[in-house]
Amino acid sequence: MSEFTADAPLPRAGDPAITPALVDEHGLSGDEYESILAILGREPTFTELGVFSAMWSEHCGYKNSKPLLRTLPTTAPWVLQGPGENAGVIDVGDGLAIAFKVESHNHPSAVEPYQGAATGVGGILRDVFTMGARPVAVLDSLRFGEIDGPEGGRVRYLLAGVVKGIGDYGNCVGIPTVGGEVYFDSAYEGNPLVNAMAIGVLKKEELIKGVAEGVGNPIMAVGSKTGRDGIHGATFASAELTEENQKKRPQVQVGDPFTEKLLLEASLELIRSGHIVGIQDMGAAGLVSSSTEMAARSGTGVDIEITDVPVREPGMTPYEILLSETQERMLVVAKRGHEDDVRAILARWDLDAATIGWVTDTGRYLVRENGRVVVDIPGEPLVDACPTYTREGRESPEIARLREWTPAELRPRPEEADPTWTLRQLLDAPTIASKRWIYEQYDSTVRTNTVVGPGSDAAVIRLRGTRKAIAATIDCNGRYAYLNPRRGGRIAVAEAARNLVCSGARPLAVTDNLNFGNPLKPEVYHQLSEAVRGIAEACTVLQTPVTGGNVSLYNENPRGAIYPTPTIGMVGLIEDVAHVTRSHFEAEGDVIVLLGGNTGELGGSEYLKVIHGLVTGDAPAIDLAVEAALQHSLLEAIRAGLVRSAHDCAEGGLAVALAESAIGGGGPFGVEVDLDDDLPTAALLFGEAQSRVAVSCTHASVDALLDLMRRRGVPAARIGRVGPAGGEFVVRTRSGEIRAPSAELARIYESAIPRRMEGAPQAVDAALQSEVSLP
Amino acid sequence: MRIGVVTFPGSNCDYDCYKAVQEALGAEAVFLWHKDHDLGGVDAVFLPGGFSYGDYLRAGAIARFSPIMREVREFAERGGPVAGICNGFQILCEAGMLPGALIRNRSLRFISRPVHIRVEASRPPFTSAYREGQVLTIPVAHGEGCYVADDETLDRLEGEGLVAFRYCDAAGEITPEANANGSERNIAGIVNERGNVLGMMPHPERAVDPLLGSGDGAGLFRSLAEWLVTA
Amino acid sequence: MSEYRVEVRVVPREGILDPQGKAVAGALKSLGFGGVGEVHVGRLVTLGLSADSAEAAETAATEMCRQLLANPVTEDFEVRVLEAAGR
Amino acid sequence: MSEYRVEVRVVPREGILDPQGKAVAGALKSLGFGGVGEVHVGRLVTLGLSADSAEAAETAATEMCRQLLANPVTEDFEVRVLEAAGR
Ligand SMILES: Nc1ncnc2c1ncn2[C@@H]1O[C@H](COP(=O)(O)OP(=O)(O)O)[C@@H](O)[C@H]1O
Ligand SMILES: [Mg+2]
Repeated sequence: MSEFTADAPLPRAGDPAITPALVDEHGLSGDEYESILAILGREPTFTELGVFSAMWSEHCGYKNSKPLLRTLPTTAPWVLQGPGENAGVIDVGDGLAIAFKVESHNHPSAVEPYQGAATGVGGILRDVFTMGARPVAVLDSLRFGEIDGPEGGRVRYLLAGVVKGIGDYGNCVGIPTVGGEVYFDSAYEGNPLVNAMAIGVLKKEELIKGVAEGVGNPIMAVGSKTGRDGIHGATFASAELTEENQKKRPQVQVGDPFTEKLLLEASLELIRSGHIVGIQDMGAAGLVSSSTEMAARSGTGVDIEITDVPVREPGMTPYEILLSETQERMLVVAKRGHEDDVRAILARWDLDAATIGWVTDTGRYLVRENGRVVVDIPGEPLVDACPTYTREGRESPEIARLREWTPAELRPRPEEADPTWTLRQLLDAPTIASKRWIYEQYDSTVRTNTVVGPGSDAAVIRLRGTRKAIAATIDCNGRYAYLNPRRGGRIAVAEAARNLVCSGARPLAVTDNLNFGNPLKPEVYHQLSEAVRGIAEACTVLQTPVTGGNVSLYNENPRGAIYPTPTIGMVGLIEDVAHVTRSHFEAEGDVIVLLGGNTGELGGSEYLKVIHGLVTGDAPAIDLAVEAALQHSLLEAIRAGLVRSAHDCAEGGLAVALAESAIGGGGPFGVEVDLDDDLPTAALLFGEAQSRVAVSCTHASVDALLDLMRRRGVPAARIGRVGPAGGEFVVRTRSGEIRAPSAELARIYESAIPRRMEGAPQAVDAALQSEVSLP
Repeated sequence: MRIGVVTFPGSNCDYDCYKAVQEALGAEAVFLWHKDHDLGGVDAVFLPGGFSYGDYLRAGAIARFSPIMREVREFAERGGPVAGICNGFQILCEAGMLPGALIRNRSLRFISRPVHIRVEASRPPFTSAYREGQVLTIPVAHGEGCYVADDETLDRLEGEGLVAFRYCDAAGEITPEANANGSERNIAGIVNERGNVLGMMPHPERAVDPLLGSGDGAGLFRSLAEWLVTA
Repeated sequence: MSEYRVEVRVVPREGILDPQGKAVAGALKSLGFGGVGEVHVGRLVTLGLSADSAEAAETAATEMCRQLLANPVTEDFEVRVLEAAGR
Repeated sequence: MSEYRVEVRVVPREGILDPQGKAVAGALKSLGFGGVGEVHVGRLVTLGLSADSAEAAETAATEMCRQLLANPVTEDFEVRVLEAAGR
């Protein structure tokens, strides 16, 4: 172990002088620079400035969100690892645990959709397997501009590129992508959202953390050689996407899923081998953040010789090596004297490891270049003294005004006289339509554990060797959050949990991805704080603590901020695979029962947007106690074997939910439904009132089901029956009727996205351009 | 009975295959490492799916040079049963152990979905448990599964009954719509003249447990089991 | 109007990771080929194009690269107009 | 021993399906490019190679194509040795 030197680092030849302009370029405010001076007791070197700017960026430092994140519930008896590690971990019994986390790659995907999305998947997979978990599933949550809009061409290119990027990466590594969601709205034009969630399974005793413990233990760099990829990607990801840095085009990171697969197998072998004490992905802000965070977690220091880091390009400076975001790299802290065992395991997978430094007891973050100190920073303040801000929040008056809108102001369109027309429009809307074109590009069955893949309310993955399975979903309606951030946050959590319960699972825990605009704008900070408040409230009532997540701010395009989009990834447990329930009707003659009450709400609905071009009104009301009662009772009914299918009412309301249940599965089935609520037809059919689930059950069990709901105080009404396969889809209200062949509705629903993408030059474009770098 | 499953760098269906051998074939399964120089006395070999060497350059192009492939070739020449699934099929073609090649799907998109395939020849060691004309539901998951070969080769394959499976519709009709990846003559799987080397794009190992949607793939493993006990 | 054969060469931009090139280099070495240095794998697009002049053909092809054939973020391209394809 | 830059062009064999070429042709037309005829998408492999002579380099590269770089069933290849890369 090298001797600790006390002399302060000198600037390197060729380092730019530290000027206010340079500090500013590094995204550090005057005050922040002041605290850097205070921490160091001297002026930082250029390299040190880079280190601070990375560690104190939004991405690593959570400057603007930490105080808000602290308000989230994070504990429960089943939570083994809460926020702060590479991924959250929960106990699912039988000695097994689940590690899961969500990550965003919004800005990289806006610049280079294919590589941006691919490397997003790579990063989140590493976060999971560095916990000692074998990844078993990926989900993706996507937002694009209007596919039919003026930017339609770019949207097609982004959609095709992002989907191929996610697919090529996950497919190659061999992790099934089993679910997700996609929304299209002009609010995301120029700033698409790409959130990826990974789930892994581990034996409880194999849980390992990203720590740098044991003074004198060697620190090893594993995997790909370091290049100049995405230098300042982390700070870039935290800066608004302007025409400027569009042009600047930072070196995009290129994914190598093949190396990732080798890393995955080697890492799991390493962790089981007992030769290492800690392991962490070199993710955003690469070597800097991984090494400092590992040291901070264990209150140690590190002493790194930068010239020992294997590099891909000649002449790389310490600054570049420390901040590079080359993918498929890991930082490993081995047990002293076990370096050769570590190398042996890696060699088996054709991977190299280089010892680049040591764990020290100095608590200092020390980096040398040929022995000469170039960085010397007290580790603790570097990680924890990152200034955090509680910004001023103020709601935009325009949005407050939107909420005052009421359905009474609506002028129905003549075509609406026939609600069948309206339903056709909604089923053809890309946000509602089948996502088959997307998810069929994802291998959803590799690893042979996928009981329910894409196409139902939640994905279900069996746990081999047990009767159990886990269910997972990812959800968020950004339009609700735009109109009413607090409700939007509550609803995102409630819908995710509802999707799990509909699949027969008990919701356990949440990973959240907060996608928002520029927090320095009071109206954006208001959205952020209110949405977090809503999430906290719902997670508390529904007993789904937050075990980790990701914050992506500055999601803006030249026309302003995106919809606030607090994406909620949720994992639940199915006690017995016999309880697995799907969203599709299963047999002719089954009885259709609606759980929950219809309201006249239309605010924020897909109906208003698609039929009237309106984004207005208040988000649907949600009573969390009512939601909880619905979910508990439905799960009870499913476990009692009373339920054949269950599908929550989401975008498009009851009519679309019924159509989706009829179209999927063995159908398309006919449907015969009568609704006698005293409500306007449009609101009744297409309103998006919360806490509703359309279930089907056999004649034999309907009375028991209704009786159970009565005892639990959950509104439940027998509204109709499942018709024959290929039959008519009929839904009657007091004043209107939907009537169409179910096969025709299925055709509309299934062809909506393909007909917009097939042969689109942008799709060919995306398909081609991956050729060079990926299979 | 010992069945070997080869693990190449980038294989990702090797474990699925290993479990299917245990569960559907009821035999001992062993992993064979790509750097190995012997097959450890196995009675049959599976080349599993995945992206060996990242499928860089061409699917299977690099894997065929692995040391283990020399052993696999000799084993096959001695009449030993060898099945290549998905990437395994691509490797067998690249290695010249099966004719033709697998190129990019006509749609240029990766396809992952259950497809219908028709059993074209019921014969040992891999398809004897199926009826000729039987329609199976089995998942595909590939980006380069479009089978191509020159016309003589295709004619010969058909003439000599070496086409094992074809993409078809639910009723067993061979239609263009049912041709998942645009393969010549809807070919989903073929065998060599001796019939002991099989290559197919669909994944029977993903269809051995009805809980996951289909048990139709089990027949392939049962066929092999029967053949091994009688042989 | 005459017929040209245009050739478009698309290669990964300098300094960008080229996993495919890396894999091929490795494979060639393990096949025993000596003296192999850097390897890069790119795309070669050949097209028949009818245009008024070689210049016009080149301009068109360059625009095709911008819009479709090459990725402006990760790739460089080069257009070559070959002798009018005898037809 | 001197350094050569070798360029290997691998193209889909005449008469063999070329889904990418077809798709690109279609895309170019729908982008409004006129006069586009046959389009083929192949691979361009460039490698640094140290050999005794240009001939030796060409022989080696040709062997690389036979063994690895081109698929004999579906692809044709062409090897070009470029001016010794100044090093
Ligand atoms: N990007 C995607 N990737 C994978 N599956 C997706 C994607 N988008 C949607 N899906 C699947 O399509 C189905 C419908 O999605 P969605 O409309 O969001 O359902 P819900 O409204 O019940 O959450 C779900 O099974 C979902 O997993
Ligand atoms: Mg949804």
